[in-house]
Amino acid sequence: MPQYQEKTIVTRVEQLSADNVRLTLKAPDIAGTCKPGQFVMIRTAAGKDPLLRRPFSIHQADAAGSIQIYFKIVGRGTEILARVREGEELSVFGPLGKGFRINENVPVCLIGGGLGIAPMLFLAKEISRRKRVNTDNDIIILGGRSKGDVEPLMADFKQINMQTQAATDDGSFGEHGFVTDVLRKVQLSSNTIVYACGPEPMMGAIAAYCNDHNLECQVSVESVMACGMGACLGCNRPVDDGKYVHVCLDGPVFDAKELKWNL
Amino acid sequence: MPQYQEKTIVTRVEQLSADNVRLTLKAPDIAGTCKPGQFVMIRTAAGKDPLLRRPFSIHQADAAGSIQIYFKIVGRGTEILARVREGEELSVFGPLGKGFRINENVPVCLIGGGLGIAPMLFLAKEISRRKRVNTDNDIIILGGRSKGDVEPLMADFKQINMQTQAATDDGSFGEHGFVTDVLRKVQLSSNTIVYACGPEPMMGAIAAYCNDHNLECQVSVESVMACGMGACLGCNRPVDDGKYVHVCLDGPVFDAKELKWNL
Amino acid sequence: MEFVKYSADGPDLRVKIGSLELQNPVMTASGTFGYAREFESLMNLHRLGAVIVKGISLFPRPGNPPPRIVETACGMLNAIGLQNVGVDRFILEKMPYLNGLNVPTIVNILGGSIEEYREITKRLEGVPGVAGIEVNISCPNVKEGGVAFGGDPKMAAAVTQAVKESCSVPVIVKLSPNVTDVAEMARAVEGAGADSVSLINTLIGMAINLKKKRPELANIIGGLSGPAIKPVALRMVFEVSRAVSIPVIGIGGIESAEDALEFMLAGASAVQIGTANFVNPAASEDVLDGIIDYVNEEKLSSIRDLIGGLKLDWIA
Amino acid sequence: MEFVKYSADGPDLRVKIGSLELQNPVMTASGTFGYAREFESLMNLHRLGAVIVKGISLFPRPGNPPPRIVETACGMLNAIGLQNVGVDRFILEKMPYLNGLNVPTIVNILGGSIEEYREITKRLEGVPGVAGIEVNISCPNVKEGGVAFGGDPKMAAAVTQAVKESCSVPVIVKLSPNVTDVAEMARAVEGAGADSVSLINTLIGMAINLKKKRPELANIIGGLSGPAIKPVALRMVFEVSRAVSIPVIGIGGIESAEDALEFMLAGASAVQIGTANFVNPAASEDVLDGIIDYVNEEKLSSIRDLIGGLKLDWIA
Ligand SMILES: Cc1cc2nc3c(=O)[nH]c(=O)nc-3n(C[C@H](O)[C@H](O)[C@H](O)COP(=O)(O)OP(=O)(O)OC[C@H]3O[C@@H](n4cnc5c(N)ncnc54)[C@H](O)[C@@H]3O)c2cc1C
Ligand SMILES: Cc1cc2nc3c(=O)[nH]c(=O)nc-3n(C[C@H](O)[C@H](O)[C@H](O)COP(=O)(O)OP(=O)(O)OC[C@H]3O[C@@H](n4cnc5c(N)ncnc54)[C@H](O)[C@@H]3O)c2cc1C
Ligand SMILES: Cc1cc2nc3c(=O)[nH]c(=O)nc-3n(C[C@H](O)[C@H](O)[C@H](O)COP(=O)(O)O)c2cc1C
Ligand SMILES: Cc1cc2nc3c(=O)[nH]c(=O)nc-3n(C[C@H](O)[C@H](O)[C@H](O)COP(=O)(O)O)c2cc1C
Ligand code: FES
Ligand code: FES
Repeated sequence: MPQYQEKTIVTRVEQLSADNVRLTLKAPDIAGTCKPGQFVMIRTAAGKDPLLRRPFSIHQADAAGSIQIYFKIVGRGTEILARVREGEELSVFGPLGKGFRINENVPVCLIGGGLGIAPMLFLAKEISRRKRVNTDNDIIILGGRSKGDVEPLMADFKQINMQTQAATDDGSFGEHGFVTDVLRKVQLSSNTIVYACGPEPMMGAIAAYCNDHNLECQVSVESVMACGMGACLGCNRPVDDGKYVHVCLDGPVFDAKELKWNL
Repeated sequence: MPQYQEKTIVTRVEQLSADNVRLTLKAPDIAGTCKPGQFVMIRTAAGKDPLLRRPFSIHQADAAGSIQIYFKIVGRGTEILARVREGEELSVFGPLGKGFRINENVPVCLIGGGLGIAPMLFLAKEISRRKRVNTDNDIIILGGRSKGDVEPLMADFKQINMQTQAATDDGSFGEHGFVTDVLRKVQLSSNTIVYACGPEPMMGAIAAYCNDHNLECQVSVESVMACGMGACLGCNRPVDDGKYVHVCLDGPVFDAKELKWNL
Repeated sequence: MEFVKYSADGPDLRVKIGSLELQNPVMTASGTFGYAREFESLMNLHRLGAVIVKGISLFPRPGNPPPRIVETACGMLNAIGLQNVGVDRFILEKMPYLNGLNVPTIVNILGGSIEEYREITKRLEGVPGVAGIEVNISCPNVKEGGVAFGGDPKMAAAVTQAVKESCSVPVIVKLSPNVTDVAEMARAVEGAGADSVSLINTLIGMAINLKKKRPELANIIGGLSGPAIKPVALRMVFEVSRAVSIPVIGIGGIESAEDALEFMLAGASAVQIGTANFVNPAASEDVLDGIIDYVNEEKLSSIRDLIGGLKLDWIA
Repeated sequence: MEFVKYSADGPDLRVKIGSLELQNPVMTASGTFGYAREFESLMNLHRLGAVIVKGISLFPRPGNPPPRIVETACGMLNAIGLQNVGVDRFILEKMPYLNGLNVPTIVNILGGSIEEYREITKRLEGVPGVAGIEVNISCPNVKEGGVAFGGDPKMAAAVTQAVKESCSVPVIVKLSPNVTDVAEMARAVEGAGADSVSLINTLIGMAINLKKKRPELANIIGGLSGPAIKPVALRMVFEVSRAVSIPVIGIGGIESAEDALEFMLAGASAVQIGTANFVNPAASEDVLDGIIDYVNEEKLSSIRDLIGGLKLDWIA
């Protein structure tokens, strides 16, 4: 698996909502090799504090050598990152981790909640590019607290040849409720693969739903990370048999059945 | 002595040369009370690294509530400070230390070398405002490595009713040589007060010259500082009798004769 | 601890250090707050829980030659060398102002021998405004200074006992982090009568100037303080507060109310703000304001409910 | 130390750790570099002075439950709990790759008893590619682990002796900073036959999540590493290198060539890059490049001329 540490140039900064920012980075090596579900580690500060890099899913990658990340300002690292200016440099390395497994021949259901929407755009584009069969049954469900978490991304998803539904906790956009409420209403054929990324409770609920309905479910999970590439062993997560997997190496995408869910 | 901690707004950023930057800050409390030779402590980083504030001389202060600092990028703190944008906030406290003592009735010679020019503009303006007597004998000598250190400030000094001479180490502006070369050529009457700020060797040489010629000499010196206001005792400097003075409290302006010069 | 029912405005923030009741748990750390007066125009001194002044010795000390301080990653090293005016001039020149604040003054003392500690204490006994004594057995800067006491439980106990015998005010022993077993040190001074322990003093460190091929500090080594040491301080406060039953005072890298509250959760009855005073001269007042907000938001009946309240029933 | 006259391109960076000659003084610290392979596409592994692998125990260890790491001011805490595959699987699964690099592999080992240390060492003896053993007597994470050894000179000496008796490769003893007198520890292991000492391991620390009122780490305490601890590490390297005559390896917060060179000035013959590998996966190579530049610019005939070269004739 090739990995690169690149000095990327920020070519675009988009403030998609009060807290959500999208960056476009010129990162030809990473863009040329990455797969949906993989992530990058980004250095946020010029100084030594905050010290560690921050992990971000690859939101999009194009043939022209750009990648995008889409993130929420939640702490010091993301705050600094949100203040970056076009033309400035960011140190990025990746692509890291195991991405989503794609099967060109079956229907899919992509579910992104909050910032879990980030990897879904790349995944949706890749699936639609590789798809051999009719996509009438393919569906994307996007959720968030309120309009600002979902609406700004709809245009990008609408360009993909799949139906897209939205839900917000406060009802300010799309359906009033959770993505799982939408999921329960749609009809999924038994060979559908469900892909999910979002808050733990959301993924846990989806995992349980898929388990009950015997659907394959791939989830992209988070964890604290120091290195992002298997060196620190800090990103462990318990699996059912009392052992641990490492999110950065064995994931971030897992078969939902492999993991232990604390609900 | 009143002191204030203010959240100042950066109203102007001037890149005067490749490494030299001037900031204008809205700091009404400090502007309203400060005297030439005093300094402020500025927090450079939003995070915890670099941790300590950095001391800067007050370069100018006006009745409208603004102060200016003029600094060189020499390390991490000044690098961060140089990247500040207009409209952003900076935490500043001051005014700190003892400034220059002004005598309205005698001729003056102001010497600024490199960034030592910073406090001289404020001093020159204040002297010319308060001066009761003819200023024909007053002189300002500005020096630096090369043109960029001196030329961008000439316009401001020229507005003051004193003759201004310049010298640069490389001869790219004004006289080719040191400020001390200029000093040796000008004729100073015996009651002249010499004010100097600049690199240690420069101030040491001026102190020696004034000692030989029996001239009063006030110097503004530097030191590492943690607090800038007498709390840490970290900024000590030996004085002749084997004791210490504290630059932030007893200075930064001293009678040159008080100090010990390592030449 | 017994507290008379609280009536004043705002939440009940009182804590006790031995017989000394503080209006709130926020103090200033020795050597980082001068003699308080330096801060009078930059914050409201009257709001402090207590002021702890720069370490005082029997005789005046000039301190170390410069450079005495150097910045490090998220911290600083200092080797002030315990510069101070000596106990007699301190009483004459500094105590009247401190006594005028309506805030307890705790005097930090240091000595080169047990007898010196005893003598300083005696001179402070009965001086108006001296509400407590903090015994520095841990200062790493002066060779003949506290080092030996702070690294050896028996010596630390002996100093504690000497100070206790010589005064009537509460005695706080300030512990050094440069030891293998800080809990053992705490137990030793508790056994010798200490009313409280405060920790941590600075970690011994060093910085080098590569260009000059010389140490950054004239004293070669110095004491590390600031946010960098907070994790070590928190761990030691946690350990010590489970090892002794006297109140523990937390020190080390505290910059915000969150930091202070974490120390209290770990077992501290009060905290001291050190290096943060340099970064933000109103830090101690800001910490206090944040604590007030927290107690209000959490609807605690008193800040004392928080002390040692860390939950250890971890579920992943 | 004797070195054959240097002929290869570039400056002479060779240093000796006991009988082991390294092509340059830059190694990677145990637990921060996996088993090297993780870094193969992010830097040129062949340029390293040595690789020190994650600590290996006699039997596999699952390690601690999450969370295992938390960021702190200019540093991080870890409580990995010494997760590893055990010595047998290590030899089978990891050594072949490491042996294929033309770089010495130093195996970091840990045990719960002297016999365990001895047994691991015996199994490593003779394994192709094992160029040295680093004995972790200082890991603060596992209760039954190294703590007792690292805090007591006699126990540390006993472990050292057991390991020395069981192998022919150089033995480096890795010292804990959580002690009152690190020089005493160094002298003890030198006396027991250690070929070198490396320091520092992590400082024991703690972090608290105020919202959850719980420790940030499932293990409650963890080891502090990164730039925050560099001043403590430099001081200890300085102290130890003046106390022993075996080579000292400097570790702690090294991120740049400047940092590494400072450690060498303080007395280190070589350095290890730890946490910096996480921040910059090519950190060790960048440090090496910076050292090469420095040696060239300063026109040193060899990097060895720098070791212990700190000037102490301070003039203010
Ligand atoms: C593989 C992976 C991919 C990710 N992809 C994305 C992405 O595409 N977009 C995005 O916005 N975020 C993503 N994250 C989460 C992102 O890394 C964190 O939000 C970021 O590290 C926070 O940094 P900070 O310094 O701003 O916050 P900190 O100051 O470190 O923390 C502030 C607060 O944020 C919370 N927080 C910190 N880290 C996480 C985390 N990993 N998950 C949830 N909450 C956290 C903490 O509880 C804390 O209270 C991803 C994480 C992983 C592991
Ligand atoms: C009372 C006072 C007034 C000052 N006024 C001004 C001013 O008006 N304009 C201005 O540009 N500077 C002024 N300085 C110096 C200024 O404070 C330093 O340049 C600044 O602190 C450097 O911060 P840094 O983080 O960029 O550098 P650091 O990263 O801290 O240091 C980088 C390099 O700069 C050098 N350096 C650090 N501090 C000083 C210092 N005090 N003097 C000389 N070199 C230093 C160091 O040797 C180091 O190699 C003043 C200092 C004092 C004490
Ligand atoms: C400049 C300076 C001077 C200090 N002087 C003393 C002192 O005289 N006596 C003492 O007991 N501690 C002294 N200390 C230690 C502090 O009181 C405190 O224990 C330590 O700095 C850790 O807290 P902090 O990280 O909040 O600064 C000093 C610390 C600094 C930074
Ligand atoms: C995540 C992590 C795991 C570590 N594991 C080990 C280990 O297994 N054995 C060991 O001797 N030291 C271990 N260490 C300590 C490092 O080798 C090193 O001594 C310490 O981190 C200080 O160096 P640094 O500040 O450069 O990281 C570990 C450190 C970290 C951060
Ligand atoms: S984040 Fe370091 S091993 Fe996964
Ligand atoms: S800088 Fe702290 S006393 Fe002068």
